[in-house]
Amino acid sequence: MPQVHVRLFAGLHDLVGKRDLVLDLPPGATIGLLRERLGEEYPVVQPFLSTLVCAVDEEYVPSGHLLGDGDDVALIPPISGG
Amino acid sequence: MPQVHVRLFAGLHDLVGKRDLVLDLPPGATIGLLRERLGEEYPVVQPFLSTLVCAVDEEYVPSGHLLGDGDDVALIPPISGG
Amino acid sequence: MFAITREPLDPRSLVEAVRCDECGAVVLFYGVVRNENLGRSVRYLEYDAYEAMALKKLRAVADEVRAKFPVTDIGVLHRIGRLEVGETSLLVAVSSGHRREAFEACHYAVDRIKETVPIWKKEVWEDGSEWIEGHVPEVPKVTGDG
Amino acid sequence: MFAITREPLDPRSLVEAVRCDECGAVVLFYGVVRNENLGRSVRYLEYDAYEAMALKKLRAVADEVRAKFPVTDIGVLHRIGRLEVGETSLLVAVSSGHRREAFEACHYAVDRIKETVPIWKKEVWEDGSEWIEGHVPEVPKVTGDG
Repeated sequence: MPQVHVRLFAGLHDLVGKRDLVLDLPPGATIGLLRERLGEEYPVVQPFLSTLVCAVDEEYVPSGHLLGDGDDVALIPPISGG
Repeated sequence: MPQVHVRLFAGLHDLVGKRDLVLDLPPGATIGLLRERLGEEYPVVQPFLSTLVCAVDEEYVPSGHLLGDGDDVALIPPISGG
Repeated sequence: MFAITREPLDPRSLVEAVRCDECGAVVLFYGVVRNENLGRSVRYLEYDAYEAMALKKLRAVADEVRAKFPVTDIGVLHRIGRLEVGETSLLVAVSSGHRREAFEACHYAVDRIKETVPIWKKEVWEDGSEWIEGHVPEVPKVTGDG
Repeated sequence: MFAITREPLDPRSLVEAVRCDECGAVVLFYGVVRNENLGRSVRYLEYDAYEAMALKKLRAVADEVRAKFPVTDIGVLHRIGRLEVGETSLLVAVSSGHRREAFEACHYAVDRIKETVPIWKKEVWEDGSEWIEGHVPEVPKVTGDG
């Protein structure tokens, strides 16, 4: 059962009140499933999911990306650097 | 009889060996005439005349510009600042 | 030279890092904290970043710029944490033989930084604050290892 | 801030002079002495200028830029005299609300400086030297007072 490390930034960090989470996911879980689970476990995150993208090991990945045990997943709301 | 002050820069300064000249010109003299006179009095300047433009009182002027007594004329070879 | 830092940015050392004896031009971009955005008066900004990934993405932008433009070098510094009005949040320096490439490459680099680098800014006003939602980064259609 | 000077140029004071609290972007251009031009190895450059007119023309370029682009401010420093490889001959700084105008206006300003400002450079090589002939300035068809 893959366990993933989830990083939170900016508004998500403020809303959830944590910089990091650990999520247990079923085998064969994708980024898409992780997003659903997040919305269920942290309803405050729900409104952000539509514009959120994810990065695994510091690279942006699509919703279909398969997650493995120990993966490092970052939740990336729309960026505004510069 | 208009007497004009002539400023020399860059290659012209090197060739003529002076930073300033005074030229006596006939009444009604234009920049075009001044250029001719310069070529006659300073033959080393001759090869530069075709690409030379002139400024009077710190503004570029055309060949037909009429010169008056005491005018300040700068000889401007092709520029290369920056 | 690439960095994500909480310290004030030093333009001189960045320009010195990208300059070389073959370079005729350096273009340096300063992103500066404005006192106003969309009609609201800004007191200060707070920047957050996924620092390791942001640094990696800055380097990726630089690689993209080097592949696309005949430039000699590029360097980027991005400050995070609290920044006051007038302070510099971003410096991008590009050196090249001639000026056209330096201008075009530097502009392109700033655009790509804003599109790809995981950094966020919160505007703090007299009466509230908000994390600014800018670009949704492009995600590859197919994952590298998926 | 506009100057023709024999002293090394100070980018920091120029940027500070053009920056303002409404500005989100500053673009700073450095013209730098290259070690090579058209295949010849350059030892150093010697710049000459018609100083009073050059200063006037720098201000005219700035007026042109302000009329053409929505920029906040522009400043230009040009160094003359002897400059070694790697030294900065020209600094052009443009500030504006947003980056696009700052990039475009700064690039335009550098182009116009090279087309209109009476400054000349001599390249000095190991085995000789030459005053570089660049642009023939455009002359008005009819003189103002002629």
